[in-house]
Amino acid sequence: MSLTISARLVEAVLFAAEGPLTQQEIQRHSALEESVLPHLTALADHYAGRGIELVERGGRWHFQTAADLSYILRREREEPRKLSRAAVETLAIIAYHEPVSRAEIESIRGVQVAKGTLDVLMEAGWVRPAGRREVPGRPLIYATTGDFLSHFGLTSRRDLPGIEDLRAAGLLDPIDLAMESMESQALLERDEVEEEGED
Amino acid sequence: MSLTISARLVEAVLFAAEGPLTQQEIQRHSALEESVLPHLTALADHYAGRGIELVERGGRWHFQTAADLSYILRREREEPRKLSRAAVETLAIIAYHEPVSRAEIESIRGVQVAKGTLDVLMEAGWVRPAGRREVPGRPLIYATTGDFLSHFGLTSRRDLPGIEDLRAAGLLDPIDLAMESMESQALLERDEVEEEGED
Amino acid sequence: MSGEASTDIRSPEQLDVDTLLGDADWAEPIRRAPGEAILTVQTESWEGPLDLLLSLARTQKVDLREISILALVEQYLRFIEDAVELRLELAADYLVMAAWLAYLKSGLLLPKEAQPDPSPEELALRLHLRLQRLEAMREAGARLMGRDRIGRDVFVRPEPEGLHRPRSIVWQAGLFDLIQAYGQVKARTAPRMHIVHRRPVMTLDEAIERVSRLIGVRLDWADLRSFLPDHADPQLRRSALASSFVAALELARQGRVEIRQEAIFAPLYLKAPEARA
Repeated sequence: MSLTISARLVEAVLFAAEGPLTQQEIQRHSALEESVLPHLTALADHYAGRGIELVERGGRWHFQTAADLSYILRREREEPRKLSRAAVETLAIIAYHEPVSRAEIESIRGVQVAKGTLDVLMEAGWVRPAGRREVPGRPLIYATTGDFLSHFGLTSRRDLPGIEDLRAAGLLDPIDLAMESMESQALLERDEVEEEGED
Repeated sequence: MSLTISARLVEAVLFAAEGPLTQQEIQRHSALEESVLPHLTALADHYAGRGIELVERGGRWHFQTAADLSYILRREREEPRKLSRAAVETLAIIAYHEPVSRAEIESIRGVQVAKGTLDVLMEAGWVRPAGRREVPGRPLIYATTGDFLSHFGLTSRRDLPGIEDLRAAGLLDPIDLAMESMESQALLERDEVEEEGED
Repeated sequence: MSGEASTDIRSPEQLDVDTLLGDADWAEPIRRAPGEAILTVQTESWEGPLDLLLSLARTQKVDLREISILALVEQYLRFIEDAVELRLELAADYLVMAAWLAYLKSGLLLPKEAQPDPSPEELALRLHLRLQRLEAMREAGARLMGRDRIGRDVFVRPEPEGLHRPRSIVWQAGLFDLIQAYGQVKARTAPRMHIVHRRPVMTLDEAIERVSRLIGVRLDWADLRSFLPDHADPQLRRSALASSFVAALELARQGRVEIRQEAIFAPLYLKAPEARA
């Protein structure tokens, strides 16, 4: 199906738009001299009955998925959730050190691990309990699952980059170290204040 | 223009998706019994020459604006990611040689891979660790991703600009291999031409 | 496909890698600093000796296949000499390359029969192949960057509705997030070397010596603080105070000084023992 360059531009502008556009905006973005209105109506006709439709609402035009097919769309409540920082770190530690107990994760992270964090990882299907460590208290130990490998595109855990690889890739320092040196600076300063208080 | 419900579904799925989809994913989301492939090719044909096109990149399909309209649509101010020269070269080396270890990248560039090169490429989602080479030291090897192909508009790695010429010229072979083949070449030619040297 | 169409337009011969990468600096290694008569050499313009060699090779303005390695070696060595004369900081690998190239040059100039093994021709060929490979990748990178890229030349829908998704991918995280997180955990908890800056201190021995010397010339009770050095900076003063206090205790134990304090936290007074006075 061949279209005029003008009609093609209008179609592309509507497709790439961040939101519904007025006729004037379409005119400006497509940089056309002629009126875009005939193109808009022709496009709306063309898309009628397809999987996509071009609609006008209150003077603004936009493409949308055909209304009768909206059941394929995501429901609002399924909004994908981004894994929290703590959860990503915990997952990484389990992947690198498995099987590990919660106490071991905490000692590697240097921060406590909330129970909810492990629950989230288990709910996502990436982490599973893997028995108990035969030490006093018999703590539960955790390991990653097959789903974990497939989700992260790994064939085996040994494919994870090692410390040297991380260092070479530039993943072993930046921001955090700077933050830390600031923190230890702050600690030093506090010590000094305390010492002076003792004088 | 009226379409079958199946074709409409496939079109709608592709339109509403947040990223490129494999044929299997399209199949699953459209919940069709029949293969979606004929619909995909029919749609690609239908959109050819329009303002939007349906493209396949590394086995995944997505809609995008037509490339020849870029002279109007191009958004200079939104340069997707300004890569350093080191990052561009590293990306090219990984793409043309993949999978490739860090040492191999370094031997081509003649310098160590700077920190902040591989991580930038991984963060962009264009490069990923792809297992380890089964040689002493088991170095990690890197490869490009599907997102890399999509971003640079490549149907597959065979589409990499000039890759066939480079391969034919032996420029993708390790130097030792090139030296060997040159030596055997030279042996063949020695009878005919007395070496004129490099002066 | 659209991508192919655009690569057809730019044949490799027409490619100007420098302009495509928007980094014209590297072709122009030596520049006159504005308003100054001296030359400044920007070694940061290159990523290592191979990069420098390649940009020197480009200035020969011939196909890389035709390039004279000997001429290239001479250019490099001259460049390094100039840089040394200008007392520029040169990274070690530039000098290592210079030494190697000087060796290569002498080999290339030697009569054939005196050549060591591996032959200089072979070494030159290897260098040549390395430069070709780097050049090829640089060009490939430039052509890659010049393709129709999503977000610059072609566009996808900015805010698609999103599809109904299976439960397993409700949580979003990628491999990069994972390894980056591990890197940060490691960086945060790695043992680190701390260097303690040397602080001005008064040692206990010095303090004992000083207090016992001064106590002999004081006739009456004297505040401990009057035993401290007069013009010391505050840090040394604090150290001296602590050391002198311990020194006073030690001297009192030995019976060489008497200590008096009116109340807790009140000033400490020292005096030589009565018997010796």
